[in-house]
Amino acid sequence: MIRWQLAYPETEIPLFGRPIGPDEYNAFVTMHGTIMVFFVAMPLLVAAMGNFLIPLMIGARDMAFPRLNMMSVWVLAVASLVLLASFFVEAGPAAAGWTGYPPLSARIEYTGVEYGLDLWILALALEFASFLMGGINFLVTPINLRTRGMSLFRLPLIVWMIMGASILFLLSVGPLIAGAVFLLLDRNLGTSFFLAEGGGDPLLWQHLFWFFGHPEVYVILLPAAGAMMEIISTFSRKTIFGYKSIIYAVMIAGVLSFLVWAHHQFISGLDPRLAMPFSITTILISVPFAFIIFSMLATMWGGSIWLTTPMWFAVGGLSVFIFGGVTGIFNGSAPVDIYIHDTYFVVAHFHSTLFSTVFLGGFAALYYWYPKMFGRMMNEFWGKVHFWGTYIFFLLVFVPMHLLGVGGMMRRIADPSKYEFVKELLPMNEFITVAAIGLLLIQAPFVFNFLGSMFVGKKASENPWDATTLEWTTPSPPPHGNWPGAIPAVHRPPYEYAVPGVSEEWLPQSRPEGAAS
Amino acid sequence: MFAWLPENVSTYGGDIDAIFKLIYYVVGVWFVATQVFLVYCLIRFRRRSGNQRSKYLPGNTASQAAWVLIPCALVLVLDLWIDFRGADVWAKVKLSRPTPNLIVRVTGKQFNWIVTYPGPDGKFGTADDKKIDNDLHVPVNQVVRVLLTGEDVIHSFYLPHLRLKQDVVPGREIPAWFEATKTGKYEIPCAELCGFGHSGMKGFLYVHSEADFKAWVRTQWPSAG
Amino acid sequence: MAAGEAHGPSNVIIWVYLVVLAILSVFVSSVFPAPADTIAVFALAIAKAVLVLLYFMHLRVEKIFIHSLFFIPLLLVVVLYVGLMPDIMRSMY
Amino acid sequence: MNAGSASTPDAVEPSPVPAAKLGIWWFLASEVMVFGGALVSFILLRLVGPGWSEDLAHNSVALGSINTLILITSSFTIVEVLSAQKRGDEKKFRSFMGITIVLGLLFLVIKGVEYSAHFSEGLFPDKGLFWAFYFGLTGLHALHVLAGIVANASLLVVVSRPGGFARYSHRAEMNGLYWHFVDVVWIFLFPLLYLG
Ligand code: HEA
Ligand code: HEA
Ligand code: CUA
Ligand SMILES: [Cu+2]
Repeated sequence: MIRWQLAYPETEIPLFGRPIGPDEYNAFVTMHGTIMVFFVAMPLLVAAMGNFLIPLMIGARDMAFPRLNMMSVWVLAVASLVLLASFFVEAGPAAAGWTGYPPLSARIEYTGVEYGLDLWILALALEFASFLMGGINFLVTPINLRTRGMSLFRLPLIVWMIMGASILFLLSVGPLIAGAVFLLLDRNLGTSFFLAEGGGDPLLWQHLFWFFGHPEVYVILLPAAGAMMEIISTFSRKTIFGYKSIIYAVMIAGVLSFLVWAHHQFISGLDPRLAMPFSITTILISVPFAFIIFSMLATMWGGSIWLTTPMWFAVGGLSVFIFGGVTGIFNGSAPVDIYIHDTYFVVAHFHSTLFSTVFLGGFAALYYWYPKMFGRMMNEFWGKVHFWGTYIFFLLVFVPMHLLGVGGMMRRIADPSKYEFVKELLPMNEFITVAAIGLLLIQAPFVFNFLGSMFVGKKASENPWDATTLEWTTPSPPPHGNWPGAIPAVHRPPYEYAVPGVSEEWLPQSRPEGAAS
Repeated sequence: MFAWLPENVSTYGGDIDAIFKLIYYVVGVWFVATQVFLVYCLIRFRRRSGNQRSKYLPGNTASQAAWVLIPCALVLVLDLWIDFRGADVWAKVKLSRPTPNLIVRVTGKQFNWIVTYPGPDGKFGTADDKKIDNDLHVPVNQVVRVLLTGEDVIHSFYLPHLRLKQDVVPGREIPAWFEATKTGKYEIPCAELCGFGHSGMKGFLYVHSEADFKAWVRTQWPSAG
Repeated sequence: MAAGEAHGPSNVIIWVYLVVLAILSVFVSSVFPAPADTIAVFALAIAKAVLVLLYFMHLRVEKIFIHSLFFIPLLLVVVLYVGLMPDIMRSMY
Repeated sequence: MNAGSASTPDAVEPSPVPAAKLGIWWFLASEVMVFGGALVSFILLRLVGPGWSEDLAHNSVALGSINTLILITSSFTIVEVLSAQKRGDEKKFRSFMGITIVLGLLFLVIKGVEYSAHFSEGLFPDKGLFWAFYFGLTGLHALHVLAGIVANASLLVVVSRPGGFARYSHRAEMNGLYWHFVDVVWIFLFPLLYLG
């Protein structure tokens, strides 16, 4: 977040006291990407939501392997420490981009980074180990510990999404683990898996990385999308449109996501005959996503929309995600990517997708389940201020960023003023920087709201949102073992709102048939 | 938005821009349509009174599903359109190898572009080869083939005004080509992170008129006449 | 559970098969001419793997769900191979 | 596993596969991808490479074959552990598990002998791509063997405690699945690194 400052090249940075050197800039960008993707998005969206929600939503006392779960949390903590430590070793942290392309990352003399990069690899490896353990839990728990009546097609969508994310992760991370081992050997034992001099191949890493990398972005997307679905359904007071079809659409997207990885490598020296097949699969992936988005819109159609803070965040996230999704089509078209690859257009694309999922989706989830977690409500007024501030500043930061990309500005450059054709874009850069600072500042109401509401928030009832899924049938916060008495059995699909012929507006999954009217 | 594009000065740049615009309009329409629909729903179906009941639309009958499936089919068709139009342009830029009037080798090295001319004999590795740092001189309206090689890490040979970008990978010799349509001096930045000197690694492309290029050649290889 | 075990050949028999196949592959690799030996050795390796998977890991009696947990990744490995091949084999550059 | 203080056991939807087994298979699925990715890299670079028969000749087919036999045999012994568990035969369980562990250790010792032979010949991972892959792949595999030995040993320990057999012996199946997988990996590494 700090590194954005470099819109003012070579000037002193407030609070930092001196200009950032180019090597430090590279390190900041690398660490920003790594931390955001692997240490904010994944733990928040996959691990935290998975651990908290899965048992509550499927009606289980705990995860299937509680001990494995604890282990994964601890390994994650160690991984974070390792990454943090890399800031303090000599010659600084990793500076080869979050994608760590060799040969740059494979030899100390190319970056000047010493142990920082080894620690970076180690941190990632530990992180992967942690999520392997977590992922197994997220898969086995919903398969094996569902309460009576909770058939697979009665699971709330977010549980499906977390399972989907776990499958994608488990099946894609392997090659990168192998690649990370090779990279460590390259750095420390002088091998040359990724160095052309020794018979290796730099492109090999890119393939191994992106074979994981693309499924990985959907690992981040799916849980957030699931949260949005829950919230949109609840606050539209309407059942999800096409519940089963959405699950199938996600499966199709999941399968396709293994067949698109080279779209990150169109101009990387990839065999050019491969580009078009990958381009086609990439663009085709818009069909299942379009399906999901249209289903969300259809869910809102004819609803009775209750505009709470979580709903605003979910809808805002959906809106921004559409934006990020359609800009992905530009990248996905191989000829257009010739021009926009490695420009700010790509940076803007992935912030639109990542920000909408990680932050907007994440905030939506936080505001929605906060009462369940802490037993108190968050302040609605400040929540709305936070939403509108975040949403507007987000647009101010990242919409103009597309224009920078169209102007041809490259990413990962420490000093844009060095190029004539980029120089013209400097005023825009300054504007974006100002907006980014605004974006940061507008998080203040959230922080206060989040912390303050723990003490002064209104006490939350069991089910403040009149929602139907199982987590709302236990006291807030849930006691040890999740339900004080017996676990409720399930009698119907999730999201039964405004069912014709039923006088209640909403039917919890746990309410027995007949007990209704 | 397209006003932001740097001026195009290559033969195929226009084709790339055309695909860019095609996608822009196709997805633009969808983008606007979905956003408008979203906002419309928020306004039209906002809960006004406490007991306003929503419709029950599980989307499990054919007539309901059609509302979503038909637009999806449309998206599919548009996707294929984008793909097929794009495939031609891709083939033109990256797959075809028009016979060049000039061949040069450009080597990426932390943090310079080393431009090697084969000299009058047209062969590399002979005595009249000439190495120039960061300056690439080419004639206008002629096909130029650039053989890209790398010595240390990956760089990316980027000609924003010609809509050309190609990574330079050590261990490979990757041919790229272009035909400039306008004389002038253009920048050649490096577009792939290559170390602390990445920002600022750049060269210049000089596109000369036929006569100017001949003159430049004479200054470089006086003996060859 | 134990149901499958009662039928089918006993573990010892499988073990004998495996040992024989292993010895055979070493033998084959030393006598067969160049391309044939590689093919033969890999055919034998696959045979061994299949034996272990089917009998020792009980895939023979498992549900398709478990099967898919093994074969879907295998399929993905093939996808990876195919996607990488043109590049690493440098058929173009 | 069945946490919670509730007095009545919680009713659960029936599942086709026990949790632990499902978990281990998911784990193996991801392991297939790890070794799959590594082997794909190896095979492809091998196919373009200059041919490594000279390097290959440094490997002792005899030692490699012995190790193959050891692993195969240990796979056999660990299935015997499982059938001992099903019969409730505590003694057999322990002795076969012991044999499995010893065989695993033997495998590592032989691997160590091979490594030190290579080192004394000056063959280190940086002596060309073949050796990079050789040490990388066998090293990764050896780590898996080591992990398996640790898992087996700890199972043996907990099972030997009083009452341990009844509580923990069912885990033999998971250990077995993992161990067989490691064996299968070796079945492919052996021809690739010694014979091919
Ligand atoms: C959550 C994260 C996320 C998500 C969901 C996506 C989604 C998509 N991404 Fe993105 N992407 C990233 C994160 C993400 N991406 C990151 C982090 C990078 C950069 C990595 C780096 O280099 O550092 C990246 C880079 C990236 C590239 C490489 C660019 C380059 O380096 O040159 C490409 C290229 O194809 C691409 C494409 C796509 C596509 C086609 C989708 C699709 O899934 C989008 C599908 C959605 C829609 C299309 C919208 C809904 C559809 C409609 C409203 C219907 C109308 C649409 C049509 C008619 C087409 N992405
Ligand atoms: C999840 C992913 C994520 C997120 C959210 C962000 C958020 C932001 N990013 Fe980043 N970014 C990446 C992932 C992400 N980024 C990646 C992967 C790269 C590529 C790296 C590479 O090239 O190697 C990148 C690169 C990147 C660049 C390009 C650098 C370059 O190429 O030279 C820039 C430049 O403007 C940038 C800016 C920003 C800004 C202004 C934000 C702002 O949106 C930030 C706003 C921040 C907040 C609003 C903080 C709010 C949070 C709280 C207040 C705490 C809440 C706490 C709890 C919930 C517990 N990012
Ligand atoms: Cu060279 Cu960046
Ligand atoms: Cu991608």
